[in-house]
Amino acid sequence: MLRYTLFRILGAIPTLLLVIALAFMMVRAAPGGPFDAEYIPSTEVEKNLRDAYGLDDPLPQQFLTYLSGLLRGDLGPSIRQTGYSVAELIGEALPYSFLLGATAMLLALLLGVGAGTVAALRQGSLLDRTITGLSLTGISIPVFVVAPVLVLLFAVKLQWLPAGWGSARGAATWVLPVVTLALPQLAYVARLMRASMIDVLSSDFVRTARAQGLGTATIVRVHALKPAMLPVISYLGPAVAGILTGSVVVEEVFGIPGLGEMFVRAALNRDYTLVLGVVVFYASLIVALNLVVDILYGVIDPRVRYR
Amino acid sequence: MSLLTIRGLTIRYEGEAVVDGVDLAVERGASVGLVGESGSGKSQCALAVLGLLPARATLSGSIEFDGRELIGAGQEVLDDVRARRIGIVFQDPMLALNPYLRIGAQLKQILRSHGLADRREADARVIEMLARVGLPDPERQFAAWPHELSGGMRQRAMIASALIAQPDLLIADEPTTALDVTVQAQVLDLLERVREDTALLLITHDLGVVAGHCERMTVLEKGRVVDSGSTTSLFRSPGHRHTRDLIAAAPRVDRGEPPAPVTTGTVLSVGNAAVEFGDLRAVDDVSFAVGTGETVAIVGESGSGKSSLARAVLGLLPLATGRVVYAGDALASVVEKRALAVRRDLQLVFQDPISALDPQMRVQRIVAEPLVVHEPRLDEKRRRERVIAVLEQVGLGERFLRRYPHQLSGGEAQRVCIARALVLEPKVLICDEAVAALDGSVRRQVLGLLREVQRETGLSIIFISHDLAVVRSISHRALVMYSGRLVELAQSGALFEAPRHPYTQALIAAVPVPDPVLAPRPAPLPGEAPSLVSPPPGCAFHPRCPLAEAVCRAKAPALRTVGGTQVACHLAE
Amino acid sequence: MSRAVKIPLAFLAAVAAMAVIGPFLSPHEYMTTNFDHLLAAPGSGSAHVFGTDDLGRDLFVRTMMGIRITLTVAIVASLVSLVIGVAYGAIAGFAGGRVDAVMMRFVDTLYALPFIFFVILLMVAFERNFLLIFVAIGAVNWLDMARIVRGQTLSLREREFVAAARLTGVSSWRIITRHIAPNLLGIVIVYVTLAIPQAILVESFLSFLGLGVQEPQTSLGALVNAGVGHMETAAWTLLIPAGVLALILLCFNFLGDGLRDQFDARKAR
Amino acid sequence: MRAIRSIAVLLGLSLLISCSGGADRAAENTLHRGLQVGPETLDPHRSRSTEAGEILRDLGEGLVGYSPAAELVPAAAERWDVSEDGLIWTFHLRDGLRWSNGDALPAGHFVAGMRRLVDPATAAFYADKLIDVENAAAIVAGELSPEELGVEAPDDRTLVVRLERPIPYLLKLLTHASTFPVHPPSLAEHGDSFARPGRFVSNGAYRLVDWVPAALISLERNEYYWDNDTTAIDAVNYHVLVMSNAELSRYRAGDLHITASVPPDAFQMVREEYGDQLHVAPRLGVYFYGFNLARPPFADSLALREALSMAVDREQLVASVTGRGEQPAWSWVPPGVDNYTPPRLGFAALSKDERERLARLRYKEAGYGPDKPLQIELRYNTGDQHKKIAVAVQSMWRDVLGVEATLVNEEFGVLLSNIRAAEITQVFRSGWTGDYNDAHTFLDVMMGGNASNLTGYASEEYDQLMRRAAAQVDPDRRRLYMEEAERVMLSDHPLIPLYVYVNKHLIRPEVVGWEDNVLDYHYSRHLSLE
Repeated sequence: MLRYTLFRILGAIPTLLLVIALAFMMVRAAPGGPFDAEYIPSTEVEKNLRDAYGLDDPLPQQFLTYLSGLLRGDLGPSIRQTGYSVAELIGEALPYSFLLGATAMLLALLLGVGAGTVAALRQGSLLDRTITGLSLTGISIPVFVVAPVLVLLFAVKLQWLPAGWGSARGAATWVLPVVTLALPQLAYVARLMRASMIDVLSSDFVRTARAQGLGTATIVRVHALKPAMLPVISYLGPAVAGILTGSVVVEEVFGIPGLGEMFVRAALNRDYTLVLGVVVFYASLIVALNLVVDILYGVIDPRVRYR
Repeated sequence: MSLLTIRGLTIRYEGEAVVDGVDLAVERGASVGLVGESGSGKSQCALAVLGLLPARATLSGSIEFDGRELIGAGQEVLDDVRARRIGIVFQDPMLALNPYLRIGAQLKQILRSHGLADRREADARVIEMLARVGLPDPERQFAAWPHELSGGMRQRAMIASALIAQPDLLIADEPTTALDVTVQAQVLDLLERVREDTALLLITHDLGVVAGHCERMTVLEKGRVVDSGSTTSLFRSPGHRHTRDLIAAAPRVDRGEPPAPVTTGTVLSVGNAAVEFGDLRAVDDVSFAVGTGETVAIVGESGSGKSSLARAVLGLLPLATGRVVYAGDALASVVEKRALAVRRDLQLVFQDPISALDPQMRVQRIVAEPLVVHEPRLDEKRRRERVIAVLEQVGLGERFLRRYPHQLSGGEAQRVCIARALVLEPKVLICDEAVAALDGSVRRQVLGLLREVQRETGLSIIFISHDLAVVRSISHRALVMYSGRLVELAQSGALFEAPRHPYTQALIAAVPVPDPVLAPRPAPLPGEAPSLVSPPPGCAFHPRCPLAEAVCRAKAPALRTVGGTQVACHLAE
Repeated sequence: MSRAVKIPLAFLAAVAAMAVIGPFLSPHEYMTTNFDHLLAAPGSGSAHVFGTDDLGRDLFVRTMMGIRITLTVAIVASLVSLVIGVAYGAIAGFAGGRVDAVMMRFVDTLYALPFIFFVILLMVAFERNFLLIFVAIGAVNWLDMARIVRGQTLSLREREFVAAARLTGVSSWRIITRHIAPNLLGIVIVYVTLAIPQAILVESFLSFLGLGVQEPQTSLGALVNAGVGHMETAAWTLLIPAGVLALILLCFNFLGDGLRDQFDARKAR
Repeated sequence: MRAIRSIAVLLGLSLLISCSGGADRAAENTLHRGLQVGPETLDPHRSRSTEAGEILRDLGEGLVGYSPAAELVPAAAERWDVSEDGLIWTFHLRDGLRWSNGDALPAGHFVAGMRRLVDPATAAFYADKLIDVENAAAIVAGELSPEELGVEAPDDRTLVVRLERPIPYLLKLLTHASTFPVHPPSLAEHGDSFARPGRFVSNGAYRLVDWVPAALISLERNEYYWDNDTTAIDAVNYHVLVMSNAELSRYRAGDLHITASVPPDAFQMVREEYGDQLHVAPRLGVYFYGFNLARPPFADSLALREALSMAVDREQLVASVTGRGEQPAWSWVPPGVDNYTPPRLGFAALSKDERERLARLRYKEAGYGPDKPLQIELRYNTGDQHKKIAVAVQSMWRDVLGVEATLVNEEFGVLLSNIRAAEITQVFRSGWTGDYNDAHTFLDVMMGGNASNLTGYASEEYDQLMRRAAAQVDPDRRRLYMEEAERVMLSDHPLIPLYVYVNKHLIRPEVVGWEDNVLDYHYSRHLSLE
């Protein structure tokens, strides 16, 4: 397994190179530059600004400079956020994004797996229909609608919860953002879980377990849960992508200083190094996550072997 | 009072009865067989006893177990009866065991759930049970995953799980159907031995199994009981036409006259064929020939390489070494490189007729497709006539033209497959387990059809089968394979009456005979076929061979002729 | 066809038909502003059934316009992913062996791209043209399609009816077109049906970022995003397009589920 | 099962972290202000955005400052003299000026700050601010060393600035963050990243205690500030809220005292519900549509430009589309600039119908009509408000003239680079906000060759008038030249002024001391909480 992990990490290098090259080309192909404003300084000043970041060097040279920096673990200075390095900025934003994303993901997994299982056990019942209906609704309303509606209701009208981050109410601040972000994933996980649990419950080995008089709770816990979780585990990859997209919206609406919002700003501001830095970071994260998913898969399914 | 009494059991799905008024009783300690073809409702009865039918099934009648009514009983009653009072063994242990849970954990859970053992005791009890069902090294099997066990071992573990709570009744639903014949004999032996005073309800389509292992039997046809009584008396004088048909249709390995040998020119020959999958040698140095109008059977258990050999002959799998000669010409190894004229002469019929038919095509297109390729100038009308003609030849009519594969029964689908193969009027037909998926009576019809076509057209047939009884009834000559190698090749008569190779002898002896007077016969062989990745040195059969000597362990035997039979054994004479 | 397929299909057909015919039934045009009727409330008595937006434009006509564009974007995006994905997956699956391994390795590589970032970059970098939205969204989705088709092709290739066809001398091309492609159809249709709502959501996300379709044209996502601002004062500007959007998403999801069930059922038989 | 348990533990843990993360910052006397964009830096010399400028007015201080009503008042300098020819300024610093760490702040630190601004190595965005100071231009161009800058400190409390030409608005420039002093030890220790919490030594009424980029900037009272005694508020939190709707929600939920803006969509609702808390005041900024004067159809067609300008119903636009109290713009320099009365567009006095009639006439004159409608692209950058205005103008042009305008929405950087390339743009949106309260900040932009002159307007007559104005020391004569210059420029119609920006804030009743002003400068030290 160690060899497999190493092999996979090595295999990720060309992936990352491709990602960096693509991102580099795209961000540099974009018209405009990092110093755009309605006030345009004189050409001398603009040249000084560009020189400070080596932006007038030939592009291939800039790319190589960036790569050699990357090899040393240096993501470069942020062009827009003067006086900060990209690594520092990611370091600042990451805890918020991680807290938001991980909590939302956990919430979605816990409740989604629970709701899906319950629905599968009571297939066709009112409860099942309710869960199915709610989860379908959950994936049918965009996050950017859900977020302001929740804010209006719980923060502005009822005043139960803070309207966003940065106010002084601690954990409560996170309730709305996390719930908003978790909702569509929760709905999706519940749907997946329901379908796979129904599948597993109708499998022969569950019939065997029933024939052994194990009782529903034991059957679900001992026999059915693990295999039924497999599709959910496969979904972790796409779910992270979904969380990423959702977090851009959630971070903007709730004023959370996370990575998603930072990326959008960086792209709009042509903060070349920051754009690249965030892309590199997320690509590495996804590669790592896929590896974790594959390993988890192997942990649950003993028939999977790593080569 | 009987242990289990079923009265007037009726099971309906959407109003349609699949089990209709079944009466059945099992006494304490007795063994009862429940016999029927597929779809006769026998498994439904078993599931009904344990309350395992899906919710959409509606039940009526009565199932009384040890004085308790089980129909309509609450979940608690059922959970109490299950495992502790009634254990069950299902057909396919690969599916019936949880692949995500270690063997030991699955068995332990039964004890724990029924409060039969505490945490410490449970492990010991499970290991002891695994030992009782003959699993070697039970401590290791305790921690093994189901997929790490061979088919026979898995079924032993399944039996262990059914008996671990010491039930009063064991229901075995086709417990050996998924197993090889030599392993089947072992498992049936085991069931007999290990159940002690537990009553047995054995559900099977195989009359041989019932004849050897059940005191009483009940015969089902389309959900109704047609015959019931002691096994010996029913076999002697079947009460119902259906029982009589079943017994008559059951092929027998111990008697019957194989077709007379034919002496014609060779149409197809295979020389020193080998097939490899990576490091694994599935077929190793096999040679044989087929004469015009002759049926040659290739017999072996799963993994013996018989299907790989057939596919290599057809060019669907590449030959690693060796050659195939047809009509005097050596054929290319890959089917795409063979001349069209050759390809129309060699045709194949598959084991699973449903999988062999494109689900998106109607019967007419399926059967016509070979004509489109080989006789493209045929006009629509003539082509249709040819299709109808061949469908009639295989016992189907024009009305099947518009049907889709899923609208056909198993037998009909296999006839369509045969029609597709025959429409080009081939010279050699290869049947790969072509009747294995069919019920007794249908099987007999299909075999009859093949014989008839052969008689009419002089077709040569290579008949691949694991079922020796079927082989005896159809083949002129037969060759036996073991672990990728040819071990014996003889005229059918000689092979069945005087088998030379110890494996052939055991194979024949292992087939259950549908005659309670002759049965039961003890399992002739221990163990299972070896892994092809690391075959044993010397003769591949030596670890299981009752006669093995030092030379067998050291040196692989060459094929030699002993009394008109080719046999690969150091000891044969 | 089962009810689970018919009902959502009927709804979608009705919505699509309405989007095509609707604008002709209304006296208003989607781009005509009317500063005397800003944010007019909907109602049967009013001249504007769905009310007007903050420039006095008729919301009924604009919603119909939005449906057209949203559906077009989503369907074309899904078709892009379908064409790329099916071609790629079928080639990999049918070729098998080393070709397959290399091609799938490439797909795995692309999976590591944080795609939404790339879509944003694309939108930022190039002039906001309509075609690009299709291509961008299609480019996000084709990977899944390729994987599914490839898996399916691999297993179909091993099916015995393909062996039968090979044996008889049916050409590879004919095997692909006559045997493999028709059998892929079911899963491809199911997948496309489920990919469409994904594409719709991506489009609406881009609209949220202001990177969507060009005014005065509009999409459901853009309408919903505009409506969020008037949530309290003119709720209909949010509720109507959001309702239509949710309805369309629901229908596609139902349809996909229904088709899959039907497809599974046929396979099981 | 174990997996689920560990998930639950993780969930609990993350909740715990989040509790500690939201530490209690709501000390009683804390002012919470909204901010639309996070500052890119708090380094006074490298800062660029108005948001950075806003925070730096709290953190730092120049020689001169503003009163609550945005009138010039002495700040670090208590008084100053200017030579007769307006070229030599002498500033006298207050006694006992201190940095926020207690270090003394001598005049030399101001010199160091200004030298740092023009030093090419600093790469300061606003290096041009002091371009009229002796040798500044050569230093920026890298031809002289920063030490040659015409700024010196003869003693710790005196600062002399020598100019190359008289600039009446010098005092206004010296309020800007780019002319703030620098604390040399911090710069030496931390280099360009000294402007961070825990490092930043500042000289304003507040000091930096915390900064979460793109989210929150926390300031606390600077005990060493010379006017600390009159500073009422102990701490200031700036909350970055990119979406103005989100900012409004936060205000309504009671999290903010002052918002940076009010979302247009909710303006009506806000006015009804929070009427007395809503502050709307004109601002020194104009929203305009520029023509690309380098390419047809606008290059040589004054009539066409005038027709398009006339066809826009500005009253309708501000009443129905922008709707937040904006004023129609009839000139380039907005009303309210000190010592300046902007001339108005010729047709400003006409009625709507007359304007439209005249517009059609001029349109026809330019060679267009129903048979040959003008087909153009109108480019605007991403933004709901820009979009609404573009749609409205598009429909006005269509209704009045039959112009077929296509809307092209581009992201800001894309639009700007297209405008600067002057190849494909025809009509484009832009805006200009004055940096200080002087007409020069507007009029200078329209000089030929000015980098910010987006239309490419170049008029010899205009440039001449502007040069003459620049040579004047007498404010009234300077004013006359500038007004004449603008009149010339307006009649050339290089752009369509649409409306004058307004400042929009929601301010809680407990905030005392707020005065609306055209610059929208509001020092936190002038405010207090009741």
